[in-house]
Amino acid sequence: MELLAFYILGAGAVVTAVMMVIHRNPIVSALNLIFTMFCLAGIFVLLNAHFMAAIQILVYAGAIMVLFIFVIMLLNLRGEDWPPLTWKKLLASFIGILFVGYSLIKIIGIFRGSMLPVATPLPEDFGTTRIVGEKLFTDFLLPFEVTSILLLTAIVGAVMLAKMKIDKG
Amino acid sequence: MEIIAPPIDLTGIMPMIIIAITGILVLIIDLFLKERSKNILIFISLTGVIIAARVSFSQYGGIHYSFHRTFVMDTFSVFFNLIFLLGTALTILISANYIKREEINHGEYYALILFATMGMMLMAGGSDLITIFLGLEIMSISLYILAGFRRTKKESNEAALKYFLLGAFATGFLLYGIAILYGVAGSTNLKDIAASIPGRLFDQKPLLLMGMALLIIGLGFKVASVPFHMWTPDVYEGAPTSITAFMSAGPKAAAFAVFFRIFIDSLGNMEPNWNVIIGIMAVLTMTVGNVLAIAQDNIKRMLAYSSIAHAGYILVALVAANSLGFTSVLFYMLAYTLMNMGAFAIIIILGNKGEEHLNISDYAGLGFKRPLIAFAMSVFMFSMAGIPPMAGFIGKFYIFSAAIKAGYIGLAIIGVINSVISVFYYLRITVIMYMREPVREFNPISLSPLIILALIISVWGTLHLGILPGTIIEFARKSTFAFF
Amino acid sequence: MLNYIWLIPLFPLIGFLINGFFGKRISKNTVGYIACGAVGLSFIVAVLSFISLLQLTPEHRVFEKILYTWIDSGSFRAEVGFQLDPLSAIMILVVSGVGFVIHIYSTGYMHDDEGYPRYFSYLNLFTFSMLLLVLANNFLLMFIGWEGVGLCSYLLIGFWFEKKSASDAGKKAFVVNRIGDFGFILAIMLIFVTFGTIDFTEVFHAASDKSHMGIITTTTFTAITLLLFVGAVGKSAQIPLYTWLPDAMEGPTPVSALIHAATMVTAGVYMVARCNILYMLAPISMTVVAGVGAATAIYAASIGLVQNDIKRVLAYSTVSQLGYMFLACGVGAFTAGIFHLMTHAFFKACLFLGSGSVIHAMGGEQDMRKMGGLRAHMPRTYWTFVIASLAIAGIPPFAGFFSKDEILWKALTQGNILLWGIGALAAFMTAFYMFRLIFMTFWGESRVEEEVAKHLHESPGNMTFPLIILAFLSIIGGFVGIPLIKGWNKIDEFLSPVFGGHGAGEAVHHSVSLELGMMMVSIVIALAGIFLAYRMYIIAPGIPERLTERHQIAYRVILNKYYIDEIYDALIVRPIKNGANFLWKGFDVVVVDGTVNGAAYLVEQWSKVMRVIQSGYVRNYAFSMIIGLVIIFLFFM
Amino acid sequence: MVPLSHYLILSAILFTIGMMGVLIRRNVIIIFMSIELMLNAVNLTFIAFSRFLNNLDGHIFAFMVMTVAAAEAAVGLAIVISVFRNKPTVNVDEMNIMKW
Repeated sequence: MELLAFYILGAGAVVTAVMMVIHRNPIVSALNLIFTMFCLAGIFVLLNAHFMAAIQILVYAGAIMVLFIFVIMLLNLRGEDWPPLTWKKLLASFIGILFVGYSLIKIIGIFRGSMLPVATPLPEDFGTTRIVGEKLFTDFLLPFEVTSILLLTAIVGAVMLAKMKIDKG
Repeated sequence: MEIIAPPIDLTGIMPMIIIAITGILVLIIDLFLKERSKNILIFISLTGVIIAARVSFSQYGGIHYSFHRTFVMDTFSVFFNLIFLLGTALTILISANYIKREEINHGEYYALILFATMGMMLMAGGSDLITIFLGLEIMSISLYILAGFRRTKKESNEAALKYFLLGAFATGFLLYGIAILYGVAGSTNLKDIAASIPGRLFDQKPLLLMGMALLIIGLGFKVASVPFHMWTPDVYEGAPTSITAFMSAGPKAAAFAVFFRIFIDSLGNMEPNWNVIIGIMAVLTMTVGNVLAIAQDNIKRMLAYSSIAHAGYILVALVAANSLGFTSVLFYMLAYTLMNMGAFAIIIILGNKGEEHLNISDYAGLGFKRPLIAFAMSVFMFSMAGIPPMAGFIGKFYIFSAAIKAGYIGLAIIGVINSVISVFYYLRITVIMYMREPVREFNPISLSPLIILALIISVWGTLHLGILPGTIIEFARKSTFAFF
Repeated sequence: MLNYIWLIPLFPLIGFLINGFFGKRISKNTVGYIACGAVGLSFIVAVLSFISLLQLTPEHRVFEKILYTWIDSGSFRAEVGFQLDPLSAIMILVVSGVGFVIHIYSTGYMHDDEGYPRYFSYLNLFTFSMLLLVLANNFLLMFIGWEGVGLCSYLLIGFWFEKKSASDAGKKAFVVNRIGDFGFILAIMLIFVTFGTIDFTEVFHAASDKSHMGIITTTTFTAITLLLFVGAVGKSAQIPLYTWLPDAMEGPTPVSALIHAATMVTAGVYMVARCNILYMLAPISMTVVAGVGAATAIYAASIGLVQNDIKRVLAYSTVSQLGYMFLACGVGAFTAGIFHLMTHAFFKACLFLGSGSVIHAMGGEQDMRKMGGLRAHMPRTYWTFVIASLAIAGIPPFAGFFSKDEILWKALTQGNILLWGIGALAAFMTAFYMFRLIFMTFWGESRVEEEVAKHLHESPGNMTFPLIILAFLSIIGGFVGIPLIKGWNKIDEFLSPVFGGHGAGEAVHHSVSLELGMMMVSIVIALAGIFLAYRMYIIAPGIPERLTERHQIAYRVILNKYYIDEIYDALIVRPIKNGANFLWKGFDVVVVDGTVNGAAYLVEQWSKVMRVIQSGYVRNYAFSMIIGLVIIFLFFM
Repeated sequence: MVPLSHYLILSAILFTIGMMGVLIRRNVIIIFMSIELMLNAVNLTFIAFSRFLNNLDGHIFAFMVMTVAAAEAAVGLAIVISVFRNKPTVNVDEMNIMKW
């Protein structure tokens, strides 16, 4: 049952990811990416990461991707045409795929070949908001607080770069 | 179940807090300031930096973990903090006039520099991959923005975009590496990782190697080592000159601090596995940097390649992985900050509004028209070329000695050959300054008391570190006690 | 007085600072006074220190003045300080003395030059660096002086940078020197790592100590000394890094005299002599030093035979004489090498200054074919020039005779017959080209262009006075090292604490008569060289031309008369000339120059090709990162 | 029960797809989305390891990665807009003033 869910969600994630990469229309790509994220959120649930699954949908799919779509709309982007295929490009991509594919197979081999930990029974509250929150405010207090500066930086910077009028004062 | 708040110990992160508060203060005060009174911000920022440096300096000595071992204040991180703060102070000094001239005089400029500095301090003091990662991101995000700060210039836009895309790309690899390392070690704490590695060498070694490879890419990008260096020339060229100066000093040092801390502290057991690959990278980085610098006509671009080459020298010290090597790196980063900042200060001084005069031929005859500036520039160029009695020479001498001591004589020889090659292009600037007729008037130039101060500090530092390096070398050596 | 040896380099430094920063605002005379005064004061202090040193007993004649602790970190400790021992005492006397004389000369020679203050500030900086080099008590400080003299040499060669050839020559000198420095710095690092110190005294002490226990292998010593020698080869213009020296003649002539004849180029010899303890532990290196020295001596001398530029003859001669010094060091006769260094400084400086005087009079003309008969116009220059030439040719009792003979003798007794033969042949050539120079310049018919001839004049007093001093030194300089008579070889005695037993000449097992005989042989060789030059350039100038010209008129008479000359021509002159021309044009220009320039060109071209990879496309950049990743993966897996 | 290697392999595949996206696309926004996909793949690795190690650090890390991704998205899109203002294009191949 769990395995089936994993395969369905995993296949969904991979297919939509591929669609995202190859689709010529940015909006469609963005929607595909959102779908990938939904699938991943489902997989998170399989991994007992309930809090993370929620955040994934709220922050990633909900906030970040909306921002993407907003910018795409703002810039009024159309789909691009794929450049015409030439032999050179075909050869290059063939070699590239060969390389990357080889590496990927290697990596998969490593994952399969390594003695990875097997699932152990988890405490009941593993991955719940409460326990993650507790961890955040105790062991990882410094990183958590520091993110405030990170976000402040990002806000200041984004406003700075994107604001319309370049005022001189 | 009640959550018990852990005791909070702020001493370790005090300098960071000071810098962050200064940054926020700058942002707030900026709102109430008129254009002409923006100089106040310079003094606020400088005060903050100086206080932070003072506090940091007073903390020197010993090892102090805080925040559940996510942050450490040891001699190593304090030394790096001082380097960052020096770089930041010099950047602020050389920026004042420049950002007015280029009409980007916004308070955010200083705030972002300060936040980036905080990020670097977090990187140098992080003893958990999570803090290191967050520090890295604070720094990088600030730099992405600062690189694109001249919004009306296409070069600046392009620099920001290239830097951002490639930087985020590299972050992806870095994170993947961290994730795998976490999976192998079961923790993101550097010491825990170090402790767990010997036990994993049998069953999970390939996984460990894979994580390490990904880390090398992510960090190699930040320190601009070949083949992950390609963003450097473009970004250095396009970014505002003061920011280029900033990027070449502090952030580079911070990336090296992380590189060293992770690879010695956590992955020290894996040294036989990584030293060859880092050694090859060091050779490539030195050679590509120096060779490509020769063909450059734009001085910022030339300095970008030169900074790549310098990264190569420092990687040699990482491969050496001994106390001498670490001493040399600390010393070298300090020297490099001083000489590089000085060189960029001169680039800024010689530019005019709208015309930056970045071509090397624009320096013709500077020796006759402005002998003191030309003298300062020669000091920096000689120092970078490693000619005694400048700081750069002592630094190189120590680095290559460390390599010889560790038995990497080939690396040392390649390094010295490279510094011979580098003389070609550093000397070219001097030759042009002293042995060509001037092609332009060096009047007006953007001299201001602040930038002169920066120049004096850099020249003095470059000469002082070369002629009287004793105290600093001893200071640097003591700072490596955190590791050895 | 010894406590004040730090004053010796300080005065020129002050002179440099004053002239460098205020030179343009003060009058020319003041600039000249400051510059000469600074070096003069150094010389006075040097003499006083020398006297104080003499008052000590020989075994205590090492004085170290520590200025401050440079680096004190962990096991590594280096102190900046000056070291005065017999070796450095001789060097500071030569540097400050000859330097002082040349400074005075320069006030006359450079009088009308626009860059007068710049010139003197460079010259003072040079003197400072050179004194630093010879007084240093450790390798790093020595290296600083080493680089300093290189920098000044570069600045002064390219002094007239408006001339492209001058600035090119400067650049070449700098680059070639950097190649040499590459070896030197590696050697210092190796010393640092091996001994944990860079202090001369400690390193030499440890070396002679540890080698007995076998902790440091001969291989290490060989590596260190060979690397040091690479540095010496670059600075002292030996094969294959000598090409910059002839080009360096683009600089003002007093500079050639001071830097490229008397002092800087001898720094390599000084360094090898200074490290004599290390060299003695590395027999292979000694052989290399001797071999390179001998090869350079003969090679450069043969090129000197066919040069027509008066300064280039002297330049090749300098290279050749430096070869002699290395030959001496290589066979273990360090004293002889230093002795020759000293006498060479006197007579070669005199020769260069004399040629400068000639060039000055000729309005900048350097081609000897356009000179001739100058004897009448500039007697003082002529006579001093003759004295110096006799000295370099090795005619007793002039200075060069004693030092050169010492080297040849040591080459024979401590080296082998081959080294001696090469040295003797080079001595023959030396005598020949020096007198060829004299005859072409001062004797014979005047070939001077009319316009120039009108202005021919003896140089002013501040130029001839130094000539006379140096000529005087060229006469008496050799008397400090008279061989054979016990107690008369002062220099040998004086230097023996530095060179231990091995530097001193103990010719006990060689008979006195053999040494006397060899002395006669070298005198004969020198005279033969002079005689050949005399025949070719005075008795029968332009043999080939006259031969054809008077072919029909008095055929038989002339034939008989000139038969001998033809034989000379065919058997001796032609082969030498052709061979030398081949060496010069073929080997020198194509092979050696070509390698140096070719390497630079290659790097530059590579740079131009490589930059194309930096295409500006983000995708390519990302792609290069991926390639890096895949390569690292493949490496790991 | 799904073994850990399955999760890791899925994450590696997603990461590679993201990487290929960066390499083959010319539209800045899509390149950027590909990078987001790479970060997501990393998050999956973190959470999978976290589950199998019975250790919550991975969750925290993934949480931080999301925060960083949000910050990067804001800044990145701002940069895209500021570029677009001077030169109305999102094609990276046209951003090629500086080279060599």
